[in-house]
Amino acid sequence: MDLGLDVTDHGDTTVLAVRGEVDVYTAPRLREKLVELVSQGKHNITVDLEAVDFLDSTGLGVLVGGLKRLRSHDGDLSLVCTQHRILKVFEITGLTKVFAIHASVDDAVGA
Amino acid sequence: MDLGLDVTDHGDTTVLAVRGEVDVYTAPRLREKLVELVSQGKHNITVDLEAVDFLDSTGLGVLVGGLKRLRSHDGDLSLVCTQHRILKVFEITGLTKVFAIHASVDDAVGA
Amino acid sequence: MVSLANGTPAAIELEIPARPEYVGLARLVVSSLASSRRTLADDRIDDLKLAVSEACTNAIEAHADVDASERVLLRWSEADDHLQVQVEDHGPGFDPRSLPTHPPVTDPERLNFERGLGIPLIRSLVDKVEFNPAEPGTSVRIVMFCGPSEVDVVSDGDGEVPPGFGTQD
Amino acid sequence: MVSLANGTPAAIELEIPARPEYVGLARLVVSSLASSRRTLADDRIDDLKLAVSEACTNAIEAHADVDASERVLLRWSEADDHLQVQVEDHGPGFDPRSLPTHPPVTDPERLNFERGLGIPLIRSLVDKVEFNPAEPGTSVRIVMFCGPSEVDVVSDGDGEVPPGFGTQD
Ligand SMILES: Nc1ncnc2c1ncn2[C@@H]1O[C@H](COP(=O)(O)OP(=O)(O)O)[C@@H](O)[C@H]1O
Ligand SMILES: Nc1ncnc2c1ncn2[C@@H]1O[C@H](COP(=O)(O)OP(=O)(O)O)[C@@H](O)[C@H]1O
Repeated sequence: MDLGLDVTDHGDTTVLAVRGEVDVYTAPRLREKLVELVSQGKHNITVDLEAVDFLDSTGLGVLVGGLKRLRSHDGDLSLVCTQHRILKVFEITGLTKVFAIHASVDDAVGA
Repeated sequence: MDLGLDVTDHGDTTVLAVRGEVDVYTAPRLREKLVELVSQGKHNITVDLEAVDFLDSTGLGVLVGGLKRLRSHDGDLSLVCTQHRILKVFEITGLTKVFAIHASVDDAVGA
Repeated sequence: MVSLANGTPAAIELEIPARPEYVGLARLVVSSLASSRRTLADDRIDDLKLAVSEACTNAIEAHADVDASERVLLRWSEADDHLQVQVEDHGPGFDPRSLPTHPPVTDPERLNFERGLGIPLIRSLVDKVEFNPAEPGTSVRIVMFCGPSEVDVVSDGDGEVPPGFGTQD
Repeated sequence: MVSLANGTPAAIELEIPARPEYVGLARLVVSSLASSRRTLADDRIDDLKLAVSEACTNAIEAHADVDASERVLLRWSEADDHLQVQVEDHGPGFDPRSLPTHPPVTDPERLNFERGLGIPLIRSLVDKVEFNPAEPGTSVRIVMFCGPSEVDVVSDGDGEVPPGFGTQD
């Protein structure tokens, strides 16, 4: 089971496109990548979840941790997600109130 | 697990397109369909295996049984198959010598 | 009341090592079995899959401190009106009634909590869940009634946040 | 010699009812586990999947005459240089050395045999197979060495037909 992690820069914003299943096995790699980006000075990160097939509470925790880390650098972590089954996990945990969730990467980087 | 079975007439030849996995669970439905076609007087049948994901020895047995039944009516049963992993099962059992195997439905009905 | 015996003939068992790389296999088996049940809608299959995945993750994490060569057992069974999945571990056990609650999602303090979403998620996603002590360990019993979902998802916007996710209670 | 103990920690077990509708699940589990093993090529995964499917089919059919509430156990284990799958049933058992041979494929009589291709297929597809009597039943042990296939497929055309498939011997 592979987790795809592709980084592209869009002006001030760094887009991290995640592909595959984010769970207790793969979430550590997502966490490491976020830590790496922050340590490179990337303080505005958009995590693109459009190619994610599965996201569990471990994945949510990593995103919350990433947001906390970025806020402490006066930065932000936003999400791109339109998939119903992934959005649902944010909705029932109330995390739609914590993250800015965009419908596309263009929306996110233009925002 | 569904087995798709679509019948179309091409002149003298009846094409039975099979979709899905042919195994001990689904092969009985393939057998019934072949028996039904023969009882309707369809004596030249081409079984199109291009949309088959899996074929086991039970499936091979049903095709051998169908060929035998059709031969007894002076008919024939040919196959359409280009998928390597399905062809392989015919190859290692020697059944490529028993069935005419075509690369397309056009080839099969024109033959 | 659900009264499905453990030894019911249609039961399927999957036993995996208590290691993170096998949670995906548990999900695959559960979603495959649930899909063959035509009465269960796709989004309910996703709910069950996520809930079972969370239970397996907890079972695996329970062993992480103890013995990673331990095993987790997943037992699937079916009855006319419901599906049941049991996830069993031999970890230290816990008391599901004394779990910490998160601060409200609007409180900046909320960001200090990366964990503790698994059990509230399970409770929201499935029709019934029990956390039973086993000797030793924990047996989580998840039940999904067949037919349409009885739990509505709180939609985005200013709807209420369900209990357990940082409401002040 | 392969010397993998049954109780090896990385073992995964799947227990299914001895019914045809569950063979697909056994295939799904085996191909998922085999795919996570990067050293096994895709066509070798297909070979293993088909071989295990044939063994499960035989195990299920062995129970059909006896008791369809019986169960079939699939046990997966891994070692550095090979994968092993065991398929166990509690059926009547059989002697793999005294199975009937088919007439040659070019003999019209061949068409009278719809069955008997399963075991020859298993033998051709995997690196090693043993049919061991169990008490009661049968335990089929399939081994696949990792790395490239050692068995070449007989190509279409006028190549030789491998033994067990209707050669006159
Ligand atoms: N099977 C289990 N065995 C032991 N403890 C468990 C088990 N499941 C849950 N717990 C305890 O309950 C806590 C909350 O679980 P959960 O809500 O899934 O969040 P998380 O796993 O992220 O901490 C865990 O941290 C753990 O202490
Ligand atoms: N697990 C088993 N238990 C009992 N008998 C078996 C088992 N596997 C195979 N056999 C016997 O060996 C025969 C040949 O098996 P096989 O080559 O797979 O062909 P088929 O299953 O189509 O007959 C079967 O018909 C059965 O009599």
